[in-house]
Amino acid sequence: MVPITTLHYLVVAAALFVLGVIGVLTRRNVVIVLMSIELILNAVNLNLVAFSRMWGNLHGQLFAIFIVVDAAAEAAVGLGILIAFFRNRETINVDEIDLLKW
Amino acid sequence: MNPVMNSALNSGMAPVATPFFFYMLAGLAVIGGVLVITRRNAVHSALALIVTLLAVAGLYLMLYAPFVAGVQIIVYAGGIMVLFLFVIMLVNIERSSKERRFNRMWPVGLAAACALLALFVSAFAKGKALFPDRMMTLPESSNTQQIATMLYGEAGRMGQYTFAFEIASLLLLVAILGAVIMTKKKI
Amino acid sequence: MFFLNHIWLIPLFPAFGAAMMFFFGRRLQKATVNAVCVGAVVFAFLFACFTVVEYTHFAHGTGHPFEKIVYTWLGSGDAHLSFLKKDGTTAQFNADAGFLLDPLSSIWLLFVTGVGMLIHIYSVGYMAHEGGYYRFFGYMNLFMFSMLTLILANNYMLLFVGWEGVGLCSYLLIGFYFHRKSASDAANKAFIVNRIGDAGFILGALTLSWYLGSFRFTDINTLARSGHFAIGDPVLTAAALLLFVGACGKSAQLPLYVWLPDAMEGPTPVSALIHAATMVTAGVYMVARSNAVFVLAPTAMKTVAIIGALTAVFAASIGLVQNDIKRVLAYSTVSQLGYMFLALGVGAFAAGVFHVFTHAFFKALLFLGSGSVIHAMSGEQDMRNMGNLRGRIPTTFKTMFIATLAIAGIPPLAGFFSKDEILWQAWRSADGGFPYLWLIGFGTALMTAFYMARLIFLTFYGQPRMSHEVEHHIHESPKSMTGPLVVLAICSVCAGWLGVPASLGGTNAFGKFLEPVFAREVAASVAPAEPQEPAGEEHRGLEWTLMLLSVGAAVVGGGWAYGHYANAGKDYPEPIAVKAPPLYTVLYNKWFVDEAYDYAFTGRRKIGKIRLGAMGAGEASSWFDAKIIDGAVNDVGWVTRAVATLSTWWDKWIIDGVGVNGPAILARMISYPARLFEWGLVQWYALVMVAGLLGFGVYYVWK
Amino acid sequence: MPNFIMSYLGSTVTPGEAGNQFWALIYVLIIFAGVSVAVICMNWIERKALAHFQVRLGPMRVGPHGLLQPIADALKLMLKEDIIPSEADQFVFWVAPLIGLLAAFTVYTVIPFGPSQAVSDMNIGILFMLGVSSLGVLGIVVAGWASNSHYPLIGALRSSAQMVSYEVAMGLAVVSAILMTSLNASGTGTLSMIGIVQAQQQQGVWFIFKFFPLGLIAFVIFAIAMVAETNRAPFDMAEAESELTAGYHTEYSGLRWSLFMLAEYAAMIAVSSIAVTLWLGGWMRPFPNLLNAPAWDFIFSLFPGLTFLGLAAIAFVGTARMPADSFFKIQRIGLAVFAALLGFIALLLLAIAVAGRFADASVGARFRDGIDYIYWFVLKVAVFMYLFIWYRATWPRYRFDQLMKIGWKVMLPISLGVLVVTAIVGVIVS
Repeated sequence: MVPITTLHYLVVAAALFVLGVIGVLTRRNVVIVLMSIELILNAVNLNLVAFSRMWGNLHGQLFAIFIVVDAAAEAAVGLGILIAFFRNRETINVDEIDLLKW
Repeated sequence: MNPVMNSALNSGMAPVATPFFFYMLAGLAVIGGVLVITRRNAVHSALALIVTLLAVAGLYLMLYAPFVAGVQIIVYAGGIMVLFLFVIMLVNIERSSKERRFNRMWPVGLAAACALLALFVSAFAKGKALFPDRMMTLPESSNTQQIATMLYGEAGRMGQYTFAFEIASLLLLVAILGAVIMTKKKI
Repeated sequence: MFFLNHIWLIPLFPAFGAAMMFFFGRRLQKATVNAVCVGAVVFAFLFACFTVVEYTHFAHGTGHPFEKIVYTWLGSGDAHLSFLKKDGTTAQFNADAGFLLDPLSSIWLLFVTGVGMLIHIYSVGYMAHEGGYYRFFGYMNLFMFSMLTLILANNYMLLFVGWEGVGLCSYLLIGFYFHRKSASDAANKAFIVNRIGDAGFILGALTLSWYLGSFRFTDINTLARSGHFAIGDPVLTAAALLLFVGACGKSAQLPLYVWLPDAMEGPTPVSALIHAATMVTAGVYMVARSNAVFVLAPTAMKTVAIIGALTAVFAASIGLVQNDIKRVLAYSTVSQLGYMFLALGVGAFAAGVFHVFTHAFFKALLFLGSGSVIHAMSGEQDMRNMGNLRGRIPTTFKTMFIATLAIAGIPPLAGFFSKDEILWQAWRSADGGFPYLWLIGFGTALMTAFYMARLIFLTFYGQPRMSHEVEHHIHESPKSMTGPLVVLAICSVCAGWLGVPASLGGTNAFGKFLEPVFAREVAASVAPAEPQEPAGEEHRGLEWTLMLLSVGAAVVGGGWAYGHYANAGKDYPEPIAVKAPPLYTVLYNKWFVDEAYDYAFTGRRKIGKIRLGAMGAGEASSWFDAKIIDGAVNDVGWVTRAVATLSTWWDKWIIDGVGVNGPAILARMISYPARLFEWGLVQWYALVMVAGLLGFGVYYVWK
Repeated sequence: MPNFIMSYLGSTVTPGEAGNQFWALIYVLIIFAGVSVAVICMNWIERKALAHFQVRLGPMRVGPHGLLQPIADALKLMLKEDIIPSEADQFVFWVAPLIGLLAAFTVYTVIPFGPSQAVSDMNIGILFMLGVSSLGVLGIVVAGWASNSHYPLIGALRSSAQMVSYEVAMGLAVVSAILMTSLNASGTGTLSMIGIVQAQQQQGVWFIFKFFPLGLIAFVIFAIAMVAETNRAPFDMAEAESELTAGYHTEYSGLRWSLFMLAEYAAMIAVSSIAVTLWLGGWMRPFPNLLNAPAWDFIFSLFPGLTFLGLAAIAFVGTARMPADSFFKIQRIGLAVFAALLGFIALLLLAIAVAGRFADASVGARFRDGIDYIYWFVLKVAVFMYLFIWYRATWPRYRFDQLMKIGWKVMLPISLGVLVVTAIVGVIVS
């Protein structure tokens, strides 16, 4: 069997990233859009950790940890906005959230 | 996480297992991802995302990053996903399950994403030679200590990332406050 | 070396107390406030005692200063902050948070913390029924912090920090009863008058550093004593005079003394601590600290001596006829400060410092005693309404009596030794001693004895002149107030024995201790001790004569007061008013100095129709502004309006019509299709982001 | 292959570390079986103990003193009809109990029953345990949601909010214990479960007594939080019968319901194991550094056998006190057989202890030591299990807002304070 190299991990990460992008671009449900963003962040983390192993130092892992922190903050604030919005408009569909247009 | 996998990593006794587990975890992750973006029901999506997150945690373990894996499990699977499930339940509306899943511009989005995938694939194909066949081996046993040293420093010295770490904690605090203020009806 | 190395903790104890009060004071119980604030000062005192003991071991009698630099507070080791010296070389602008302990600062350290501790304890009783309890103690602790910073500083900049800090606390505490207009006015007055002095001080310090290249006392002293500078050097003279202006402000010397009597609006412990014992001696401290510079400037020394002597006699003369018990003491303080400056001016620095030391005890005691009297009299301060209190408040009476003897200069109490040292030096000092100066000092001593005895007799002897209701309430103060009085009385008796002069068979240990600080050359500490007073033996007879004369003056002054006031009843006659009514009027109105200042400087009073001073300047500039400037402005405005009317028409029809709206309509028409791209949909924006990402990716992969 | 199997027996590390997959598998099976049996025992003991707390007899019919009752219950639950509500989300309803069970059992991979008696010694052991046990929340939330019914949903939200809240205090308490592991010469702590116990061994003190009372406070916080974390009384909001019928598993029945129960009891044992490992010296017997002569080793190695001997004696007394009526004949014989079984195990353990004393070979002594380690660990955990029952019998249930208030406003600040003070004291000491 082919040994597992960094490239393998990158391919997995790329796949997750593209899936996340598809989710962000096409789904209507805000919650799922946020989950897709988590997917994207995970793909990035996977890349960082893979490179961390490739170069034999830990900076990539540290960045991954910081990104996890960021993701937690993003989820908290995003979901907070969502709940506040839902309370006002009774909807969680992205394409009905278009107040910015005006 | 899995004794068999650990043994394969540590002793190099059964290298056959590594590709097997890699493909298994990678497959789980990707299948989970596909389910996340296709399920109609948000709870199903969340469950699928949990599977993906756990599989990615497994991949971290294979990459000799047990601490990141642990953080991934605690923060993502144990924390963020519970939050997601909570919110899904709070905003659970019947009509969302009967409506269209995708927005009107979905073909455009899909095309863009496919273009992105093509870009990635071509980039990988072009740069394949840059990647070494064998990866460096990180010592697993001291991973946590090294991360701690870089985060907090040692023997009275600031670590390389101490300041960034404090800023991150501040960011979290701000996020908590923001979320609470936005969500509470009466402050 | 533990205490010396941690010398910076001494100011931090009261700073901690102050911080506690400011942050949590409002919620704390009185007992907690007492524990924190008084405890902080007690700790500071104990710490200071240990530190000084350690310092004497450290110095072994050589007076070698101990310097501890905690960190560089202004400037740095690099050349970032440097300035051009007068001689064209550059020097570092370097101010440390550094602490200097030498005999001079040890003495100040001991009596400031000691007297401060006693007054804090006294305040527990005195302030017990006042509002703003925690505020008072917070300010007091802040004051202690500033004062300790001032005396422990090792450079002029840090000293200035303490200097301003004590000024601020003085302001806050004078205005403690801020709801009373007179109190807040007095606070403002003190603050503003002090600013005049501070301007002189900071200019002097900067001049010194510009000339000598450092703020540090040790550097400046070493340079000044190196013999490099001629005696009478004009820059040094200017610097010394400017420093003395600062000292005048802080220590209430002649032109700038006016704030101190008014400062009696504050609570009595404040008067005792700040305006008698510690803060007002900061000027003396600063001049003594800069003695190396002053020695090089004889003109400045003469100025100091003359101003000091004049202040002494001037303030004493006002004190003769005042009726407010605290005001008498305030003028007495100004007068005694004049003594100190007289000593400094004739080069007898040790004698001046000695007088500061003894004065701190008996003046604090007098003020605290007067506070006790006021306490007993339910707030009455006018001596005309007192009388015959000696049996009612015996402890207060006895301690105050001792203090009066001390300040009048009756041997062997503290004041005798220090005052006679000053008078003797004024007579014969090599640095400008002059019999006329002695004569002024002698006259002042006579007046001092008189007005102090007058205070005692009017308060404690004679017939009771207070109203019946007040009389009913007279009571001795609580233990926490009388305790400090007793301790201070013991100090007032004994403090002088530290400096018994050689002519009386003493050793003048105090002077010896301070000697290294005031040495004239750098090598003085190394050179074998030469005979201290070569002239002492020859002049012993003269010295004894002078002593006898001043003791005689004290007795005569006291006896004269006894004759007039010992049996004062209601509507007793003032002897000066009887014999020389115009003089009495002048003295009673304080030589009309406040009025003169009002005419000349503040402008609160008009001379005829002309107003001078600050308000005069304000009126003049107001007139100038209203008539000349505004007039010009109005004219210009009229012209502008005329032009604008024309311009409006042009703008409205030509510019707006053709120039602006035309292109706008055009732009709206063109932009309509572009607007269709902005949907307000997040995902559309995300799509654009992805497109951008694609673009970058393609560029980097195939560039 | 036999060599491969036997080669592990002399090893001093866990099979996971040794890379021995065979033994790792055996360990997994043993632990799975052991936990299941423990849950069954626990079930019986809880019913009996609760009954006696309330001055009742409890199960008496099935088997002597109801000994076979849990088995009968298990059979009943397995045979019951498995109802899935028609409006429920089928797949999620089906998968929810599995999530909880998986989370509860995965934790056991890193629980050290002895220095080598664990499936694996992970570098991030305690982190892994906290993380995986926090996954149990997901099972509950999802179960409540999938039932598509009001009570379960509210119960699920309540219990998950409660678990998430108490996890914070729990984690901080754990961190203050981990901080204590770094008080050695090198100054590096450890997250490994085995390493934590070894750190207590090196420092010669259980962490509950370290920096008294800091360790004790952290332990108490953990002990409270772990009750809330497992949704047991007095924090059993989710299953408050009087308010929510049965909380998140109202709609569950039969086997799935029993899976929830299994997960709950397994989680109880797991968190108790964490507490024992972190604060109570894990597998160590009392005073291992003080009483460390071989003779003391021998004396303490008699304890497992003596314990079983005591249990056998109780069973014999029970047999003797049964009525001599022929109606009870079968029961009497059954109990006698059970007592004999216990006595046999006791003799076996005693024999091992004696053999371990006199066998010079290292394998014999190691075998004896292994039994010792497991015995002391299980004994400490058993104390906690009894405490869980005791709480349930004694304390009234909290109101939900009080519960959250205590969690956020009392426990969290205290645990933060303990953490900070521990850090300061640690810096001062070292």
